[in-house]
Amino acid sequence: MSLQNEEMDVVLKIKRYSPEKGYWWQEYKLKVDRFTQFTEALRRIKSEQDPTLAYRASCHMAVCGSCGMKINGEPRLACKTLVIDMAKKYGSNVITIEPMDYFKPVKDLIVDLDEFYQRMYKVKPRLYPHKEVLEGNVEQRLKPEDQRELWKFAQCIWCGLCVSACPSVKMDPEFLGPAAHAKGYRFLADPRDTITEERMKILIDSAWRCTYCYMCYNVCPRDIEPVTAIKKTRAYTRLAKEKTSVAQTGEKHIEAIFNSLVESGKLEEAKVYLSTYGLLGSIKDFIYLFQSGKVKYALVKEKPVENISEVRKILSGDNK
Amino acid sequence: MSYEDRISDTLTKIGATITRGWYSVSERPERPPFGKELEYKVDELFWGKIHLRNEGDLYLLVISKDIFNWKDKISQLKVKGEIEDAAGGLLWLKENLDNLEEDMKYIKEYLSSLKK
Amino acid sequence: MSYAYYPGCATHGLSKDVDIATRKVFETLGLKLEEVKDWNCCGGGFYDEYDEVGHVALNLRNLSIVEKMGYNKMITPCSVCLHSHRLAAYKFKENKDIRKKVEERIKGTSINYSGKANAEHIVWVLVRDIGIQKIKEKVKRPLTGLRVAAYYGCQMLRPEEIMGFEPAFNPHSMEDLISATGAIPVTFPNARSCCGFPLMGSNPNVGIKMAYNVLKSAKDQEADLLVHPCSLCHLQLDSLQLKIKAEFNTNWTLPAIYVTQLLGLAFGFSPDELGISNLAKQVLISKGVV
Amino acid sequence: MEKVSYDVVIVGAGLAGLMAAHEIASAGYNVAVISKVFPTRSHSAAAEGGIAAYIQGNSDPNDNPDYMAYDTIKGGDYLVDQDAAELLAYKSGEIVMLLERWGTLFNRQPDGRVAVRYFGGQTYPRTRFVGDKTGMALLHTVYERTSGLGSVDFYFEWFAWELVRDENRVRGIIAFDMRNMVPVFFKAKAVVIASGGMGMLYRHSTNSYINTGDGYAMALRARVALKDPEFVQFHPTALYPSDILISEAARGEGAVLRNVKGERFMARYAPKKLDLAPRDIVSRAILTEVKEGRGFPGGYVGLDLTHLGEDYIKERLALAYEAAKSFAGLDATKEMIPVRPAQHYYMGGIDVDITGRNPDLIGLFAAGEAACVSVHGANRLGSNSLLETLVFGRETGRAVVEFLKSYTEPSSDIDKEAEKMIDSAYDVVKSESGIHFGEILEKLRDTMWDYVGVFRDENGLKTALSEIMKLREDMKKMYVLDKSKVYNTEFYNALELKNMLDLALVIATSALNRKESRGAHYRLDFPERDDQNWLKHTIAYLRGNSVEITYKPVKMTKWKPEARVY
Repeated sequence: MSLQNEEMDVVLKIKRYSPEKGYWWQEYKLKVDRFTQFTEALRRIKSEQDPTLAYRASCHMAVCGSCGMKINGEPRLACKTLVIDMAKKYGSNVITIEPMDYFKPVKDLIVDLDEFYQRMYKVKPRLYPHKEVLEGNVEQRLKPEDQRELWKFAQCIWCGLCVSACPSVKMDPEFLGPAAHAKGYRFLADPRDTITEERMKILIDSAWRCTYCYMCYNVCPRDIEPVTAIKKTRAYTRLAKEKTSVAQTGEKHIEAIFNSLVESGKLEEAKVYLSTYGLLGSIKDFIYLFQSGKVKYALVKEKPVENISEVRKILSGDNK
Repeated sequence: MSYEDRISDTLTKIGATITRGWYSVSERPERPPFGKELEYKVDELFWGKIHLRNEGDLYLLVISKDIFNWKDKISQLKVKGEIEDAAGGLLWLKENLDNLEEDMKYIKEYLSSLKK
Repeated sequence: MSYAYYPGCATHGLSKDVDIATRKVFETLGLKLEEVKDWNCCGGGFYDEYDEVGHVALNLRNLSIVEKMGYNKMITPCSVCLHSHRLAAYKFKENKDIRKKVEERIKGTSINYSGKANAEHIVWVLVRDIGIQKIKEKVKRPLTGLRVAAYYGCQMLRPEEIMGFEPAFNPHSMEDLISATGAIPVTFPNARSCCGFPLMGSNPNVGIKMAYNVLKSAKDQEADLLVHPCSLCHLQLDSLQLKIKAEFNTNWTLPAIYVTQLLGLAFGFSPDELGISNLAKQVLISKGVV
Repeated sequence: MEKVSYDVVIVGAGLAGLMAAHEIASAGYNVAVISKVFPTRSHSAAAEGGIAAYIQGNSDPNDNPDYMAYDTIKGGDYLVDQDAAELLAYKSGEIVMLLERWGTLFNRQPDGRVAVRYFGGQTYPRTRFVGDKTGMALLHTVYERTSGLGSVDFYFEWFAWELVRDENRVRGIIAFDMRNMVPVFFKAKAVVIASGGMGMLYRHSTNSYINTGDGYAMALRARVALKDPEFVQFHPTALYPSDILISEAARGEGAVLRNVKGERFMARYAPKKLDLAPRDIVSRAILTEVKEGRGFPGGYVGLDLTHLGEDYIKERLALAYEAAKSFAGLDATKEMIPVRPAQHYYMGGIDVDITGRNPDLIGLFAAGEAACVSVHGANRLGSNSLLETLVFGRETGRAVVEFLKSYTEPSSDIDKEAEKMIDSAYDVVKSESGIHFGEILEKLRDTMWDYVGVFRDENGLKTALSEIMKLREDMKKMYVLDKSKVYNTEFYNALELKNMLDLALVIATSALNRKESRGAHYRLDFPERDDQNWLKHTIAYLRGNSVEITYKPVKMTKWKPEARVY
């Protein structure tokens, strides 16, 4: 156990806001030690320097999700970030703090999260157990490995950081957003739940609207990997009875990828594209490709994997 | 002989009584079972169950009659199975059919020796 | 010095120019690229949604071959291939449930992965192992005056804990490489936003809009060209130039080239030798670079 | 003044408040839940290790609910009302299985049934857990379920300020919408206070920043008594120096405490139970080691997990591992975690019986940490607080439903009274100069930590009282710099400080008054338990600047007090 303390003078440059005054930057100087969390720094500013500074914070141990904000541009929980770490990472003792992006500002670092909560409610975030179970006649079971899998995604603390940073949320009103997908998948995949059909209807179309940029994975303070939940939700498309055109297209695309892999162990985009969008849809884009001078590459045939039988074995999971 | 029968056989061989024969378990009504279980008892020493997964994974639950914490005994326990969980009188081992007999015999001896 | 080289499908397909330029640049730097023997696709960033276990196994097959070839670093020009392999290695190490299933899946195959080998991006190797200084020494034709937007995209950076080369919100490897060529690096707001490629297979209307946003953001900073680190960004940002122009009714384009194409230009290769597209070539001519 | 009417108003949206809300709303009554924060941000989320439960058929076969009640009573140093402990034990299995049915992702045994582990003071293992984020998992489950009923109105980010009462009945509460400072009179037939604890009174606390004891102070100002206010629990293993809780689960899973010499020093203090002795004993042991020079420089000891193995630690003690890494820069799989005691829980609270009913005021109920059902007595056992919130949250909900069935509307009008209460809250905004809340707050936290902490004596407590009185004077000069009406957190911090000073006075006075050592209340000048004179509950009323203390007997059923040896 080697606790090495150190101290540092820092300047916190906080982007403040009030409806009356709009935005302004304000600087606060303070001394921090090795263990000072941003929530503690903010608390000290409020208690010792400027009581008017407004921010949310509660548990200071990264389980309540109150203190989401941008620190040096990174969407983070203030409590889970140490001041000295940020100063070192960016090589400067001047650190900026801003409210989360995307959400409407309310005051200083406080933003309006109602829109976020609405997203969460949309996915019916609760278990719908079997009637016999609810009445207490039957005991449910859950395999420990399933518990581990679900718990990973159930740890969302509703902090809003992933939504604030998600590009698809900003561009596509039909996309539920990363947090809601993690929550949705946690119930979709729970074998104790009974409304799987309905959940697929809510989740699948939206799942195909994620762009896999891994921003949510990166910013999630609980490491719940919303994007992984979205990927796993897409796998349910096969089971869905009704599919929107976005889901259908997506499904064709992934099937084309699978087929290409089985056939050659490699992925031939031109062919995949053709099977996803059909000849008519593709022709137009091939014209653009032609104009860009790329079409010559489309005609190159990559050699398949020699040991294709091994690849097929991996893909099929059949090792007999 | 079926896998299940071989397990029952093993239990009988070490002197266990089967108190409840194989039954299926699932997460909830209307879901296919993910495994099956059998309950046993060995004298006044210990009892428990065998939990057998559809995929073949085999778990052994040992509940000791005498009061102690299995967690404190883990270091001295010489079982072939993998210890999955130990709390109070409850001990879970991940087994395979080849080791089951030997491990149960060992536990029987171990618990008898504690009694002395 | 030699490296295990994993081009990936796109780099051997529609983004073949990435492969061509990369080989030329490494040759100039005196480094050997040994292609991974009988490599297979990484899953293109999608296959894990279809079969998570199969995805890990597929990627471990490549890494296992790399280990057999005697390397620990498998370098790739494609951010998605990079991401896919690193994610697979990470899952195999950290998630015991997945590890168990993968081990089951690869039983009876030639795969034997020790955990030592992992994928690295070409950009990382250029910046960290080879070094900006050595690159500068090879510059024959400084790209003076050319304003080049430094684009990172997503998967080379995120998740930061798994990619790990540079801070995801404050990277500068691309700027460093652009500077090395004598060009002016242009930083722009959408430099770390998604190009939209992964949406092209399901929701192309939004996918293309993302591409437009990236290009527009760079154009607003008066960039002449955009440079990126990914064979799939290449498919999106380079191939869709004219489509974007038509759909968003713009009077501009912002050609996108791969980072080794830019280096290749500075090393004295012609745009044609590097497979640079017509649009980008026109910019280079108009700026007097070639 | 705006007014709204509900059958029931619940203050607090943690586990106790939500559970009560669920019960009342399910019976068809309309309910408003008022909370300073969005429900999942309540302090229940911070509970880590687990929830104790005897589950028939899924417990150690030698165990039974009576042993559980006994452990609770002994753990509480016999200041426990034994009927409450029995109820807690007998309903524990049922409530955990209810939460399981609602979807809580409890850790499992290989057969898919709920797993179990040991916690301090338990004869048999009873703690059910979700990794070491059990509170968070339960809170989310109950909130998700309650919000799905559609019949509960949530007023989150609303600040509850005063109880409104007439001669003998509660008539509702005054609360502010924090976004615009608009006060609203919530008229109600019954009020349930479930506003949680008060850790912010202490310099070192594992509690959330929101835990400022608002509910206790609301009750005190409404002439309602607190029971056993001198009993404050200090958790032995808060991470040094940031006071982040390292769960008792760590010791439950086999971690051991070591001093600077590497000795497993608990052998000296609790030869049998060792590291799993109750919290008051372990806290005193740590501070004794430090005082006698066997602590690490800075004043802490080490919590050693290293022998448990990386996989096990990461799965079952993820939060402890993470906390050590994120907040102290240590790898708990390889090094000891630096820990020291910090305020953690408040055994005292609003005086209620086992139905959650308060005897001073008709229609007033309380549940959870805000209440004192006397189930924890002088020291709470780990894993019993989550259990209490759910069992007594539900019991209270049921009692409220019974109360409503025979409710008759009072004739008197109370609106004018309510209006006055709002005016008094605004004083701090009207003043143009004076003292900021922060100046007073920091002094209060130091005073409570230094003199009303783990070890107490007469001189210290008298010093504390005179300091608290001085701060209460200062408080009259308090003013708020921020005159904005939008999310004026300074205004609410000022109101919180008023609450804290009311409570502090009551705690310190009661601690000075109790001349014995029992559970968490340890008097250096009276180191022994004194059942002859002090086996009784303190009942404390706030009368202006003084505290009036009376007593209530402890309810005994089966268990006679005996020496508390572990």
